[in-house]
Amino acid sequence: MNWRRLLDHPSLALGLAATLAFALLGLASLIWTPYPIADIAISRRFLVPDASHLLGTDHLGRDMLSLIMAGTLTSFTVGAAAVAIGVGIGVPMGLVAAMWGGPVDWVAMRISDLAFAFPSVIIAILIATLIGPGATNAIIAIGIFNIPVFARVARGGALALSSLDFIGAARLAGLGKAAIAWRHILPNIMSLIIVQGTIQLSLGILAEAGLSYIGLGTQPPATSLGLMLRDAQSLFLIHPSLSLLPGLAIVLIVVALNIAGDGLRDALDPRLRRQELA
Amino acid sequence: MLYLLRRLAGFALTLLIAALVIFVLLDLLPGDPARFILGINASADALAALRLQMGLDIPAPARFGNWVWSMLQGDFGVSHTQRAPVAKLIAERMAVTLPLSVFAMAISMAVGLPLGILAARHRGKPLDTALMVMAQGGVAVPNFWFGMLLTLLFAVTLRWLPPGGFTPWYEDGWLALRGLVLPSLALALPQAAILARVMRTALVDVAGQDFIRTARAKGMTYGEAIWRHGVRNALLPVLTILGLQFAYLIAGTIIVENVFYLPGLGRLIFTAISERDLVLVRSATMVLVLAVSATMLVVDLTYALVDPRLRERRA
Amino acid sequence: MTALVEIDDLAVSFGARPAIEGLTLAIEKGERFGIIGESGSGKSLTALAIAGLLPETARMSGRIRFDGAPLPQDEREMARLRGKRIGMVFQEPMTALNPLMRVGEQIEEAMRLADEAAAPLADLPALLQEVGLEPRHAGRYPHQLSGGQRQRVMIAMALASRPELMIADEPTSALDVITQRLVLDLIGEICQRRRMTLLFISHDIRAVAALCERVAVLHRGTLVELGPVHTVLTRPNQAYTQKLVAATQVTPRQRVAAPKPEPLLTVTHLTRAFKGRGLLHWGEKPLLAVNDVSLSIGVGECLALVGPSGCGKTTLGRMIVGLDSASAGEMDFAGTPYRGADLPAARRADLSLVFQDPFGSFNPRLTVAQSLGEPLRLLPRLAPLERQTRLEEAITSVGLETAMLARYPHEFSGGQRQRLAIARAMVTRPRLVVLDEPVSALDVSVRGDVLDLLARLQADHALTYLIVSHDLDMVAAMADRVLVMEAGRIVEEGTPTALFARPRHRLTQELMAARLPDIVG
Amino acid sequence: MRATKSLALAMAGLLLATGLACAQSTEIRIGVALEPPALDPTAGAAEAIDVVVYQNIFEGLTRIDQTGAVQPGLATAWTITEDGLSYRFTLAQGVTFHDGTSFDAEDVKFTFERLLADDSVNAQKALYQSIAAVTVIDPQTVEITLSRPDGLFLFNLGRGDAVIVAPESADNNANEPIGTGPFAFVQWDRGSRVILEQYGPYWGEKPALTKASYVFISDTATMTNALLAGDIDGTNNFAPEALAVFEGNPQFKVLVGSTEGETILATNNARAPFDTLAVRQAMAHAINRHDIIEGATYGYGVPIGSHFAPHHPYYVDLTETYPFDLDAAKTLLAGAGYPEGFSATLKLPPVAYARLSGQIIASEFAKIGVRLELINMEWAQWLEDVFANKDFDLTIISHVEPFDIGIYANPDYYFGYDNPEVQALNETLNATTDEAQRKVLAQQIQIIIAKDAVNGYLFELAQTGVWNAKLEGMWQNAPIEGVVLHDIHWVE
Repeated sequence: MNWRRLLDHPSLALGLAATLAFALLGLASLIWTPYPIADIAISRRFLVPDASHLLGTDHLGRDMLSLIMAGTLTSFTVGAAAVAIGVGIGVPMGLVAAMWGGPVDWVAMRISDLAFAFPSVIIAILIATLIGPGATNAIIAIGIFNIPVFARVARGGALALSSLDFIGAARLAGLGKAAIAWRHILPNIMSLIIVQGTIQLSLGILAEAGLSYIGLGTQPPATSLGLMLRDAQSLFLIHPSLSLLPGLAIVLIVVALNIAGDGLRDALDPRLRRQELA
Repeated sequence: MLYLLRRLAGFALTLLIAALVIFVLLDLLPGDPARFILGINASADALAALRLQMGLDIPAPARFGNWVWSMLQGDFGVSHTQRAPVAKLIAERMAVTLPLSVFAMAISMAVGLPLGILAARHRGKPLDTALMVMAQGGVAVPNFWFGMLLTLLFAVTLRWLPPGGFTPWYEDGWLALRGLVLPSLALALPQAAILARVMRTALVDVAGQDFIRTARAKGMTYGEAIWRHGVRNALLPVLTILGLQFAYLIAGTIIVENVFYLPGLGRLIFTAISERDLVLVRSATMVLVLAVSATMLVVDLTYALVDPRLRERRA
Repeated sequence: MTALVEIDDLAVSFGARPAIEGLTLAIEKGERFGIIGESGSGKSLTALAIAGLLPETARMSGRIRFDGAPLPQDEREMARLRGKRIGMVFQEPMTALNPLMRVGEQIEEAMRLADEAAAPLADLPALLQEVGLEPRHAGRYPHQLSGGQRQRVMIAMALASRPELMIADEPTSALDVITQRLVLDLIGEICQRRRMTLLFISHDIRAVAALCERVAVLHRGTLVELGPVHTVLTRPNQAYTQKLVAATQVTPRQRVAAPKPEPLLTVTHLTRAFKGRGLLHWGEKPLLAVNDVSLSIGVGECLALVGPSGCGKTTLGRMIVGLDSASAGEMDFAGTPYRGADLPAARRADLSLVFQDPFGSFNPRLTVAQSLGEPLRLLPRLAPLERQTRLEEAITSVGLETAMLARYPHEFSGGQRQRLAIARAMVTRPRLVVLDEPVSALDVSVRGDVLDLLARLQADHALTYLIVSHDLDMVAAMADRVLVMEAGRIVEEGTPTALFARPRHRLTQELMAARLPDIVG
Repeated sequence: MRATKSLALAMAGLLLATGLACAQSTEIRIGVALEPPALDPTAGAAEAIDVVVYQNIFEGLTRIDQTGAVQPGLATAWTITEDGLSYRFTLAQGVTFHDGTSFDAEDVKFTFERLLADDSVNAQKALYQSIAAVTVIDPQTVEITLSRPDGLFLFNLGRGDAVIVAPESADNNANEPIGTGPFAFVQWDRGSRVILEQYGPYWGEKPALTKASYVFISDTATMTNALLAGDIDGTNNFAPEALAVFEGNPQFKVLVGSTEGETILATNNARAPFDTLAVRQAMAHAINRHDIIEGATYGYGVPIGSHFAPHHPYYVDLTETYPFDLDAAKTLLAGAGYPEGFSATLKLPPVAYARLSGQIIASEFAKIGVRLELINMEWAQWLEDVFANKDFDLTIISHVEPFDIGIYANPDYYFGYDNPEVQALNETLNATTDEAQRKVLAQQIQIIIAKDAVNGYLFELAQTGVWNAKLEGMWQNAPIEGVVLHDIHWVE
């Protein structure tokens, strides 16, 4: 894949740039925020934006910009970790299912069905009652929901590839199933996985917001965009900006990710590209 | 027929394993349901009495067996905290959750599919771009957030619809229906946006296929060909998404029920968990899992019904 | 005679890439006109331009007139013109039919679309009969019909409106030899009976020669030669046409050494049954792709396996190289007994396979060196330096340069890729090479080169070949011995000359009858 | 936002105008945050049960009025023997249960025998352990003898845990409560609401309302919307953070009153380092009550310096025992051997005041080197971990039982405070019936526990009700859990 080619797609470039901007904003919070987010000062709560607090302060007198930076990081981390779980377990599962077929495939697909049958909120509720609410809980719940998604993508991609002759050629060259999956199938379904990854990342960020909103996600003193929404929702009529800012941040991040995902699909999917030329 | 049997066997197995997972998870729950019911100052003998009453002294495998066996007979046990048959409690909540999911599904289809078709027919034109930008926004707005905005506009400001709550169907069907409008909309928006995108993609895919060219060669315009031959074929991939969406919808109802204080299944589970009502949580979760799995099953079977190729290969 | 279609200075381009340039030609009323060209020549685009079906991304200039009038600009009017006056048949009948609709409905739809002028229409059964289908076929879905039947449905659909012009774009290239001939004959016969103008597009010169009166030769978007079929094909003016025509004549190669009689590979009572897995499939009858086949290949021999698609020849080939395992029976390769996938690794280097599709046989993410080097794993004792030598040797032996080893597959043309595929098959210095349709996916003009290369390699390295193919001419030119296969069984065997001169089995006779006549000057 | 609000008000005015045309309403819809798990107040601790049924469906022998005083209930009069061990109650006449069965002394006997039985699941069984016997004198008279004097006995009889139930219906009270109160249970749409209707044959003075629904809305924003949209007529306890929406809005009235909820930073006195007095004193100095009350209750809490309700006549103001002073706190910590501070966990139950106070306290404590890890918990888990197993360092909780200073005399109580002096004082207090003496004793205990800094004393929870401006008769204070409907009525 030629990177310059990728950037020929303006929407992809825009989506990636915006995603990157938010990711950097979040990462920056690791080393610097305008104010520490644990710094509570009731005396300066509900300040309107000014030079010292660019986005104002919240109900505990914390700096909104700092909170949004840290919250963005949490949202990304939760989404990305959940994608990592989905990819880490789902992709090998899908590859194994496709390569070995038969009963192995059947078992893998039943496991995947099983994971599908538990909506992430239910998993989150179950886990929250077991180990208590928290970001980890959200990661696991969303991650479990991601597993069958990636398993299916990997399995479908692998099945489509396995009828191609270069897989036969590799078998003739004495490569085992695992080696074929690793050397020949994985690199060729990587684009599918990346595209699905951006989609699941944006869904994960939304799901984290939902879980935090019902109190099952991130817990104070840590913060996430969803938690900020939860904290601010009852104040909406009095201090609307406290919920509009994190809400807007979620919408922008998700839109950026989706645009990037769509762009990636267009740029990476050879079938679409061929259609464009033919 | 064989396909149906095989699919049903897989379905039953999935449910059984799901039941086992739920049971194991919930049996490990930290916390004593008896203490929760009786509260802070309960005496030890009162606690022991309640534990006995709740059957917490029977060994776990036997409890699992009893649970599954009685569920098969339609007996879901009695709730510890609510002192009522679980089957009745779940049935009451289903009267809200089921119509809510179905309405949301119907709205999302009624909005999403035509918009997706419209966008695909005007692919690359401003209308397409505008619709897809809207869809991007729709996907990105958290539904609880959207629900709150809807309430502020339609319930608080305009007072067209109730801000939440639910009148039982038997009391006043019209009021019940009105109560479900805003929550269904809140649930449906992101789903409609997703559907519009999926429908558009599927249709654009189909539009590139040879039989659309054949239809045009027969004398149809592009639009006619898309409408008569494209849409039905494009609905096949959409069907899969619809099945998945139901899972998302159910997850969504749990959150949206909170925003609109609807007495749905999600809130039942939610309160039951915080009250450590093992029997209720177990069975209600099982019902949700059943609902999702059954939808998947129905989608699979519909697929076979719609697509003659599958019907044959799998029959 | 007046022209039905007049094309004047047609140019079609995609972005900056021109696909057709300055094309001018006219198709007379009632004539059968052919366009010949290889992939990318613009022949299909020409047809689509006439029907107003060019892809949206294409830009078109120049004029096209149909029956004296310019093509309507309005989409609906153009669609109605297509519906009433033009019938079209496409290459791939499986994808060209709506998979969710019964074929009868699809034909009726074409009738209704042409019915606006209330012209008396042929009813469906009559139409089906005309294309050689039975009334019961109308109730079937496309996947329930064979390839030939589907193409007949397509033809019926094209005829439904009693069009003046029938455009047939590669209507037979997806069909097997026997069906191909039947469909060609059907098209010719119908055009004659209905006095319909035909625009026939094909890469197969002999099909065009058999069917058309006049022909245009297209190459890379420009018209190379135009004239009566007989003149153009027997006395071509242009070098390109000459090359094309020459490529259709496969010259029998010279045998260097007679094959030795001792067998390299013997196959005894080999059977491969396919059945559904799992308990719930136990009642189903297994499908026997290969059914009790016995054969042997001598050292240095070139054995050909021919038969219609689905006869099991490819499955047999895959078992021989160890990609698939037999359900019953056994094979013996140079003293090693095996059933397929259990072929010992040490023996695998002695066997290799050249795949049919040069596009799918290379992993796009690996360099040529990586792909070619992969089979060398079978020779673990090879020193790194030796490996490099082997690669260079292999790539030069197929006529490519060593510098190409660093490139990726997408940088090569189809013919080059097939050479690379052959190089990969040679890199372990095998004794037996199975060639699965080695040239059928290639353009005619490069087929000859690839066959020559195969013949040279066989001579140089004393190779034994098993060719799996449906192409009788190629087989006649290459093989020492031919096996004819049908429904998993070998039905006839002999030298090409003997077999093709006096076919005894019904299938062999049909195959011979389906051969299109050679172009003779 | 201003535009939305004023538009909302305009629309509200419109609706009100149409409402005026109708006859005077006698119905009310009340929003409550928590749905009761069941409706039997004698078989569960949930406050939410009492909110719906107390004094509405069920009545006890005595009742607590809105000042917290004991008033006659089903017992119209009583006499107490000199030794304080025998109570003779005269029962009201013509009382019937909502199922039509009549009420008499046998029901009283049944109620207490059920409460004290071995298999009783009454959450407050311990409060009634002093009962030795319940004797039916005649259908209108019943005598209860105690094994020891109990100064709070009459108050305890007025609690929801001791309401009188009938043997015919007691087993079904969880789902279909049958009592003697002015309102009868009609239906319970679980997850949604409970509907009550005036009970025609009620023996006492008839209430103004004919119908009442309790609508369960747990979410503050949703509650706000429901109030603004007129979907509910009021709520007894609204989250203080959003009160600003209704203050100054003429359509609504905000009632701020007191509760019995002492909110404390409960400290595990049995666990190091909290077993050291200096450490607890240091923490007491590091508590900034002003900020906590502002941040967690938006100024609606009342500061407390000990475990006692400020509106109670026995109250002593001890808030200045350990004034906010970080330097003093650091010095004390250093003296106790923690110059660098220490780390501890703070387990928080799922209530807003606890979660917010926790964040603020963690931020304050960080300044003296005490690093708190916040652990949020669901109620059941909190009850198990903190309350039952005493596995905690610090927690924040509101003790809502009225006059519950006696918990400091129980060394097995979850915060593990074992002081023989307090135990002795409390025993005397329980056995004392003389008001003046009781006051002295109670104040002594207050001072000791404040000085010992047993727990961090934060604030007394306020009750902040929001009601339609045309409603009258609601309780402003909450001396006991319950939304008593009897006096509520609509006015022009």
